[in-house]
Amino acid sequence: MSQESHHDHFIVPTSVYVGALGALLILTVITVAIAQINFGSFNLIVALLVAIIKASVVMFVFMGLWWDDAFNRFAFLSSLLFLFLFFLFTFADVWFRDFRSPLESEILPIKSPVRPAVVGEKSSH
Amino acid sequence: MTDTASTTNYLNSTTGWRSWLFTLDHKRIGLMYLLFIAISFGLGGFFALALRLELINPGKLLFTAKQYNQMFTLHGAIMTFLFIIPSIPASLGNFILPLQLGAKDVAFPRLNLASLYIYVLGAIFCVYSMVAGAADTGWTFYTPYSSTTDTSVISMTMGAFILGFSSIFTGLNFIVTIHKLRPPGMTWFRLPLFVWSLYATAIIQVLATPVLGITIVLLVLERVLGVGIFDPALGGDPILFQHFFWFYSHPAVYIMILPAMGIMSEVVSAMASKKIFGYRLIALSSLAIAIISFLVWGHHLFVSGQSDYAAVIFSFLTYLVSIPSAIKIFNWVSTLYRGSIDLRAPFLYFAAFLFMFCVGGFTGVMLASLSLDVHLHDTYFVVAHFHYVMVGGTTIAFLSGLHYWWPKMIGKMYSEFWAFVAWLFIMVGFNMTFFTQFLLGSKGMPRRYYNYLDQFQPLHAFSTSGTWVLAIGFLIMAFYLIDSIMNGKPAPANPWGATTLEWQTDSPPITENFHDTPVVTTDPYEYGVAKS
Amino acid sequence: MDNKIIHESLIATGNTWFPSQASTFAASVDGMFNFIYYGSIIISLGILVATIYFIWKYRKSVHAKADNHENLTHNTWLELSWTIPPLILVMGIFVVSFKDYLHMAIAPQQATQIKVVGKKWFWAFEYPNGTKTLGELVVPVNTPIQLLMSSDDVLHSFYIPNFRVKRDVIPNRYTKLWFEPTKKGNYQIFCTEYCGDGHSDMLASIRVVSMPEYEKWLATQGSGGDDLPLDELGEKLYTSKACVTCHSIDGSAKVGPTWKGLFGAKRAFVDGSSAVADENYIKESILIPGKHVVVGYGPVMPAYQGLLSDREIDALIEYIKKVK
Amino acid sequence: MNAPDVPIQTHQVAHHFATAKQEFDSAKFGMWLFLVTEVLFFGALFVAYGFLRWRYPEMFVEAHRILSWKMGAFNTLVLIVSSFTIVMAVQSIQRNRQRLAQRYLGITAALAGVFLVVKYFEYMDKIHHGFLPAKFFSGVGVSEHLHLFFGIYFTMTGLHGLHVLIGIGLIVWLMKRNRQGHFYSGFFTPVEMVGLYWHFVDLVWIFLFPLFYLVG
Repeated sequence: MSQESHHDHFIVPTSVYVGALGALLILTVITVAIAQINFGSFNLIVALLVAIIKASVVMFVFMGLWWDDAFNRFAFLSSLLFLFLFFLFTFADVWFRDFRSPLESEILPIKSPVRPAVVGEKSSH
Repeated sequence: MTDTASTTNYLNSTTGWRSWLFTLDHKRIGLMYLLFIAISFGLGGFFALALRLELINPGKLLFTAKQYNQMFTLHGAIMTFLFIIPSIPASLGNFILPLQLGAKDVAFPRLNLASLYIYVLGAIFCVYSMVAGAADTGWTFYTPYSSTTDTSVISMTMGAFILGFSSIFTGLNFIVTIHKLRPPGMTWFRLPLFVWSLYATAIIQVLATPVLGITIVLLVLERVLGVGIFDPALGGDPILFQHFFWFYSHPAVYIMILPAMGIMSEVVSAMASKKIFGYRLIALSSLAIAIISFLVWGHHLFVSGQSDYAAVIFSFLTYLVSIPSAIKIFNWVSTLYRGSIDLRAPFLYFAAFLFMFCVGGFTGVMLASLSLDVHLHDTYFVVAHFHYVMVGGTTIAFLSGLHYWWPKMIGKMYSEFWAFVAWLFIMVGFNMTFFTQFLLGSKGMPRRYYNYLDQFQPLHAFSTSGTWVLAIGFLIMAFYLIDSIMNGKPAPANPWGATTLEWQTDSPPITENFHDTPVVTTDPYEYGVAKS
Repeated sequence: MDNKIIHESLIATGNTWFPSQASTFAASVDGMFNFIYYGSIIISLGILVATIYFIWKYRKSVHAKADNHENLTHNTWLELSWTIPPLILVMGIFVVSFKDYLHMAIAPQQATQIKVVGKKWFWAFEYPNGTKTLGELVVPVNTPIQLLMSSDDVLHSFYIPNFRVKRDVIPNRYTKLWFEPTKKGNYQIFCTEYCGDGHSDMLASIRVVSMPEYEKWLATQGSGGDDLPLDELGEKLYTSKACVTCHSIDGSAKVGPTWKGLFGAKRAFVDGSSAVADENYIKESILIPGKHVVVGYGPVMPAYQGLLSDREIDALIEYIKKVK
Repeated sequence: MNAPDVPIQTHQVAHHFATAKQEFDSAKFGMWLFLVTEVLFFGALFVAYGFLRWRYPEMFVEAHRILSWKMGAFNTLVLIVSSFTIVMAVQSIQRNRQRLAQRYLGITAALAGVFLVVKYFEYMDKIHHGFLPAKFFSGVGVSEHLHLFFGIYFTMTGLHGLHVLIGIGLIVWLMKRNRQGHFYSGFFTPVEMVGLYWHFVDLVWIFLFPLFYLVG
């Protein structure tokens, strides 16, 4: 195999990679900053949204999915689809599980290794 | 067409044990897989015989309850992870896939060899578990029993974990091979149906097996560190374990049956000298089964305490998955119409498959029924059902494929007479053993019982006697196949007059598979056109 | 099996496939089975007959050349004909069994609630008035009963074949099961979720009686067995309180040590200590079994504290004394 | 195209491939499929995480305060930069800049090392306070389910850390082969593969960081 007959790879310009790096760093700062403010359950959604954007940048730019074979893209993204299905169907059970009984709490106290932090405990001696 | 058998082939091109242990040839790797799989089958079969012997009457005969529990666990784990999951893909698939494709090897030969050694390593873990206080959890490893029992659960599950990687690598290798190594002219709809089925299987192997891996990691960490996700005593949830386990293990059932269906498509077409009926529908139904199979796992949990909404969704999807399987059966039968049917061993096993898979399939329809499953769940009815699918389906198809490709793999013909005798024993023995268990189950006999009510004794005894007939059948087969290696007549390149590419080369093939890279110009089953 | 209560035989009653029907669910479950069963026999016979006919008609010796005409290898309408009707059929099965399942899942409001606890390896029942039984569930006929079930250790599953009901029993949460018995008699209860060495002996019985009998029984429970001498009561308790699952009286070792010759014998414990088995030792072993575990056995016995009355403990001690 | 920086050893295409392109495409496709298995491997853990979080939301609020978000954020930056350096290493090889690539690989390995060191200090702190999975848990807390958080925390970050460790090994192996002149514009399959693997490790952390350190 001669050196010249190498395959026709598209070489991504450095500027694109630098841009992606900048975006990722900024997004990290944003996600940390937002987390300091309490939006309640909204926090989780924002954090996940930012994480998904960051992940997309890594996947499409750094991992080169943008320029890659369509089928590679399909294969990798379909794994996310199956993961989503796994999540969805498991939670189809977890979310809708029984009409929990009011007696439930008395069934079995769990064997918790956590030492209880009671207010005033520190001042007890 | 090279009918003149060349003297060098993949078996004798190089010699010495190192040439086998370090080979990268997919054919040698396939053959070694076959050997290990046969040994595993023998071991698992031995446990099966011992279990059935113990069950010949209630109470203790030979083993204590604990020993019995350990043996059914070993039987299940060995048969599932060491025999039936790798059986067709890793042995026959490894050997035949590149040949049918017209490729020189699989895409990653070194990964292929690695997957064999990973298999051996996993097997060593399982055998180690056997001598070091075998696990007594059943092959399903349900928590919290598996996280609290004092038997060697860790070594057994680590064995399954390692075997999972072997399976992933085989599947990954096959997908890449099928995508990238097709010769000129081999379009997707010219792929033989066995290749299609291996492709569908490989998708499941790649997508589902990692979840088994992580489930086992969590179980092992549960025992070592007390991670607590599956342990109710720590606030975890045992049903979550069942979701994790069956997300792999239900698709795994299709890892077992899909390649079997592929073999049946090859055999019925070749033995009837007839183009397969409805090629596209069979090919696409394999893919449909692979995809839907991911969404039905909850039918193992109808009485487990999962939410009723989930149960309903899972039941609905389970019914959907039955349709592609039914399509295949009807297409195979139609293929026979106006064919020219050769009643030799591969076809005999095809006929056996057709009957037993129908029984397995229809009882599956019963078990998918939400209300009926409440009564039948975890009884012998389920045991009988999955043995009809796994043994009556997969193993019988495996035997069909083994007889079909044996001349290609070994280069020798086996005794057709003894093959018929063994077939008869296996058919009779299998149905004696397992049909009885349908009756036991619907009458209420729960599974995994060491002891049982006296009234079940006659049926249990009859079932046990069936296992002996079955064992005789397998022993006969072992003898005539081994005998054929030494004394069999040399096989012609194409003993069945089949049209797929593996028959276009010598028996056994040369190391490079083909003398010239084949160029494909027709569909795989063109029996209509004159053959060279 | 040395269970003293005679249950209705599962094999001898009912039809070929099922034990007799004893709850309101049984008829529809059996009906679903029969529908699929006869349907599959018809379809299988069709496949079988076609296959055998083709094999015979087109065997190689009489039909040497296959007919590979174009329209014999593909036919869209034919293929649709065996795709669409089966789909409709299974959807029908799905809808009917879905309805039955919902019926099983949702208990009537007025159902009598009985608590069930599964432990390795017996079943304990607690009635609304506080009455507790072991290994025997007594219920009135033609009355909806709801079981509120939980486990103390691993997964179990509560199964009454004659009622066609089953539900897993899980530690740390309640699962529910309801049924309405339609026939008086003694029926078998199995554990169907594998739970260890005693799994196959984790049996119990359900006795369906008339409403007046049930009320009378419920009222007299707790004072039951007063008229029996202690050792005879002990013998009865040996089976009814599930001691028999793990302890033999013939000297053979089961999950636990045998009772034969137990009283007065010297016991060596896993912690190295030992003691003579007297009344106090036996009482302690029943109530707090984990305290002194005999060499060669695991700490698997559940604590019976609160499950036995003093008189019942005395009765068991008397019975153990008698087993020599 | 530049001439290579270092004397190179020309790559031989394996016998069962027709062209170098076929070989490269196969390897890359294989790598993507491997990453598919990794997605489901870690993904299942995220499902387990989701379950615990859904079941014990207050416990998660309490537990995430025990973790140091500063260390987590620092590690996030470290991994993002390392992802950039390895992609630059790949690009340098594509442009026949082997020496530059060697430097980028070196930085990547060093950043991975920094990540592990930070992780080590985090772990030590948790171990010191007894915040461990249940069998070794001895920490003080309000929620009785606190041990579950540390069960899943150590499982997920531990497995991720293991992947980082393996990644360091692979990068060192790349550096050794690069020094010997194995990689050039016509053959850089292993560099590309390890690069993809390393980005995946980064990808997992991008989700681990907010889910454990930020949102309680």
